[in-house]
Amino acid sequence: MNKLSSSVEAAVADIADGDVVMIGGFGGAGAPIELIHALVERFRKTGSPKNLTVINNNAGNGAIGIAALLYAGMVAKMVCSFPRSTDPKAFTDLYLAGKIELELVPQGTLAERIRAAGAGIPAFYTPSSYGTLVAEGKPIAEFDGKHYVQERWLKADVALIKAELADTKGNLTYHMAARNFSPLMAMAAKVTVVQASKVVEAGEINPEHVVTPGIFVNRIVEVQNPQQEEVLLREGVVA
Amino acid sequence: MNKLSSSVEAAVADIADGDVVMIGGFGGAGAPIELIHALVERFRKTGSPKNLTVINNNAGNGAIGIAALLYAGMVAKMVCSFPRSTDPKAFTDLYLAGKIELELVPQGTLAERIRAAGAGIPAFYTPSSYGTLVAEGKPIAEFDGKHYVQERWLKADVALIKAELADTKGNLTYHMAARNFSPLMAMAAKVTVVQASKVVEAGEINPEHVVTPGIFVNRIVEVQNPQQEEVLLREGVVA
Amino acid sequence: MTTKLSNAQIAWRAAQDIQDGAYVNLGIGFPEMVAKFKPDGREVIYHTENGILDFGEAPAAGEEDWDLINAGKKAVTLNPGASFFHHADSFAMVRGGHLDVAILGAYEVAENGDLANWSTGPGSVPAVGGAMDLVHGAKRVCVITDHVTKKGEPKLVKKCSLPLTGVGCVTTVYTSLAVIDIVNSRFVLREKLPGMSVEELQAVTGAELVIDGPVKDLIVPEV
Amino acid sequence: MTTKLSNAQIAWRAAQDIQDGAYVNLGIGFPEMVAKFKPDGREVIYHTENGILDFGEAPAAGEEDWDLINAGKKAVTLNPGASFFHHADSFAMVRGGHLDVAILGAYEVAENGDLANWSTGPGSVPAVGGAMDLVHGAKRVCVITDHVTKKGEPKLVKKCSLPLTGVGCVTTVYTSLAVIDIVNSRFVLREKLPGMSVEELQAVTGAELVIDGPVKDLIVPEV
Repeated sequence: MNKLSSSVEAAVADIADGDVVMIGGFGGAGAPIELIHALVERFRKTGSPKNLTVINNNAGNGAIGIAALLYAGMVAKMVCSFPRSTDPKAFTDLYLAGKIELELVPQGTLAERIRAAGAGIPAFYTPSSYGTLVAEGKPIAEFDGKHYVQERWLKADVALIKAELADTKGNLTYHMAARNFSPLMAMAAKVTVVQASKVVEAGEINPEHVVTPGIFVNRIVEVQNPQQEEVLLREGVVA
Repeated sequence: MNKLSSSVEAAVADIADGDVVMIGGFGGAGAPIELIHALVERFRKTGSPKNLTVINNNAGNGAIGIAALLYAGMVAKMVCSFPRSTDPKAFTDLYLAGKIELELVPQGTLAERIRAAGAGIPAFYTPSSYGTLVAEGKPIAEFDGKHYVQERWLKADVALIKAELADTKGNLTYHMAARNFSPLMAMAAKVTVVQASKVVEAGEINPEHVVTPGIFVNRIVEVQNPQQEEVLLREGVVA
Repeated sequence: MTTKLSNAQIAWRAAQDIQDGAYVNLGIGFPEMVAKFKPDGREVIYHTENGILDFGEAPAAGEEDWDLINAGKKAVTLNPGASFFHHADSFAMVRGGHLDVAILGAYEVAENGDLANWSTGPGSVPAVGGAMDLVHGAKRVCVITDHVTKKGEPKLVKKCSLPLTGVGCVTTVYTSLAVIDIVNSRFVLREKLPGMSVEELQAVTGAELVIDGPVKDLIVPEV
Repeated sequence: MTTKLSNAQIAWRAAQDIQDGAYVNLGIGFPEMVAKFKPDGREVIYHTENGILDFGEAPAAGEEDWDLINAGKKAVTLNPGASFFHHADSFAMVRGGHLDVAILGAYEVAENGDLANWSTGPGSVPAVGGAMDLVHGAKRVCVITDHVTKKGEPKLVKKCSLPLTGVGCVTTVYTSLAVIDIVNSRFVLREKLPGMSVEELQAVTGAELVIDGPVKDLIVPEV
């Protein structure tokens, strides 16, 4: 068993046109910038992958990370809860021009749909969005006198996530609140690709402290001192 | 905010007749023996609480812990996946005599129903038990060409669980595989009562290592060097 | 004589009703201001959707860790006893009824508790975030808002005209003029500015104000 | 000439098909024996329902930590790279299709893949544990079993007579006489004991054995 990739380029080399790609992070916290930029570089060199569906809480900020994917024209559809940011131009322009599809999902429903996919739960009921535009067309059911909306699992071909530590078997920890959606996305994708700030030997992470067990991780690449989206933004970096 | 109880007796003093009680643990791992035995002692002195519904993976072993509740005659119904053990006499005799009700739930469905209660999900679909006796009478639905059983959340009035560390705000860690159902039960009960091997000040548990956040914990009592069900069983102890 | 409360004063008033030991989520923007006015001696534990319980104030400039942010993507610090968790657990706390109070802004609140606070209608990029979850589950769902729009139109209405965030979900509204509970699909007036009559308040409110019990003076210090 | 495989030999045979790097759940009892026969050089990661990945062998007597047990409540040890998780995450691994192989015992297996392995019918205390979850989700759901009951009746049947554990869930059956895949609701014979004819095997099998491709000799060392 060897889950280690030699480079970020190798780690994202088989993502295909039309793939559904989950990308960890909430704003800049936990955003796997190096993996995303490797994907953008690949597209610039080869024209692929394109027509991606990208799942993230947000829809990019500035001109880096997910915004760079958008500016490159690689994304056909965004699934997110909050396509706004301090500089949302990349998404806004595409959206208002009708050049990108948006599936707007309430944040808690987004998290739960991703978890459901990872947990083999094809559908569940939530009170969230009942009676709103977001629930239009979805089945409604009543339990104990209250109305709920049926929501479906949300799966992906690939998840790109950022961890603090990874051991060689794929066990992960996260820094502070950088975990957010990543442990869920790792469960919900066919292939989970992780950039870790440090790769350690199996056994070096306390089994009680593992947040994402290795069974959910397929590929690991070490990216020491990773870039932080918020810092890049403040520096005005363009990918 | 003060979540500390002065004793195990005080911690379980308000559990009432007819309450639904979740009890953490899988076999002996994580079984909150001192809390359970405090409940048995209270019943012996006062005749209450009785007619309890107890939710646990198992249905007691030997004459201690949940088996002691059963022998004392405090339990009207068990909800569990596996009412067998090395010495299941307490439950078996009651069951075969028709003196206790059993709701048999597949283990994964039991865990998910408890989590659903904690997460505000009134119902979900699982492939587990489709086409079996266990699914009889439950709604069936088809998703993507496969059949699933609709299961409902499972709530409780009280959860009794065992932790390794608790801080004064109720954040918990667990020893080894003792966590099993406990983090879920803590979410699903109106009142969660914790016996912790050690109570520490808030801030002494690394926020990245917290397994159960304090929001899910109402009452904490320190029980140093807690008894271990499996050891008591091997010593033939009767509660 | 105060003619209306400032935003800070509305936030102050809402903060007084948050009990010791409460778990609270403050929406992005204006509601964040409520934290400033926590009464001394009370311990309040703040939840943020992106997976932190018990975060504290903003760090000094230059001290930010951008993996330690709140739902508004602002840098925060941790209080002793903080914890991290993933998004599904975070919204389990929300949807599962574990929060004591959620405080949100509003475009409109209807007398039956309907809330509109996420969309001003077509033409812009829609964005909902965690609002549709937050309105379900918290034991008290409070709105803080000016009593009327900038144009002077009522924000408390019989029926919302904008897209809903949630149905029948608001329990209390703290406005620039009054404190109003929603009980059995009616606006029940609890407090009003002392210089204002019920009739004057009714005139800027889009649905009937019910009097059920004493109406106290809404008295807020300069803050 | 071997007339039937011992349980250890059946377990040995099943172990040969577990690939390097596989995540595997072994049912309580007989299936646990499969771990003993892992081929050298392969790394197999064992999952147990109660919340451990990558546990190892039993500890020495007296060295047990009774918070470190498997689903059969037996004390285990940890391999480097082990992890703990709660029961909902554990069954997310199961139901979510993350396990490569689950190996279970059986009372009966039907040609369409139905499995009966949890109840011998009324009169006893019913107990299902994790079996109804394990039969869903693992990429390969394998049964290891004697080919016939103690009375000599077929355990591989057209239709199960006992209460089902799961519908159409079994992918491969390793018996004391043969290795059989279930493909399109038929028993497809892959291997049989070399001393036995297909006709002899058919005579102790309760549903048709389909020949589709080569039938290899089932050759297992003394173990």
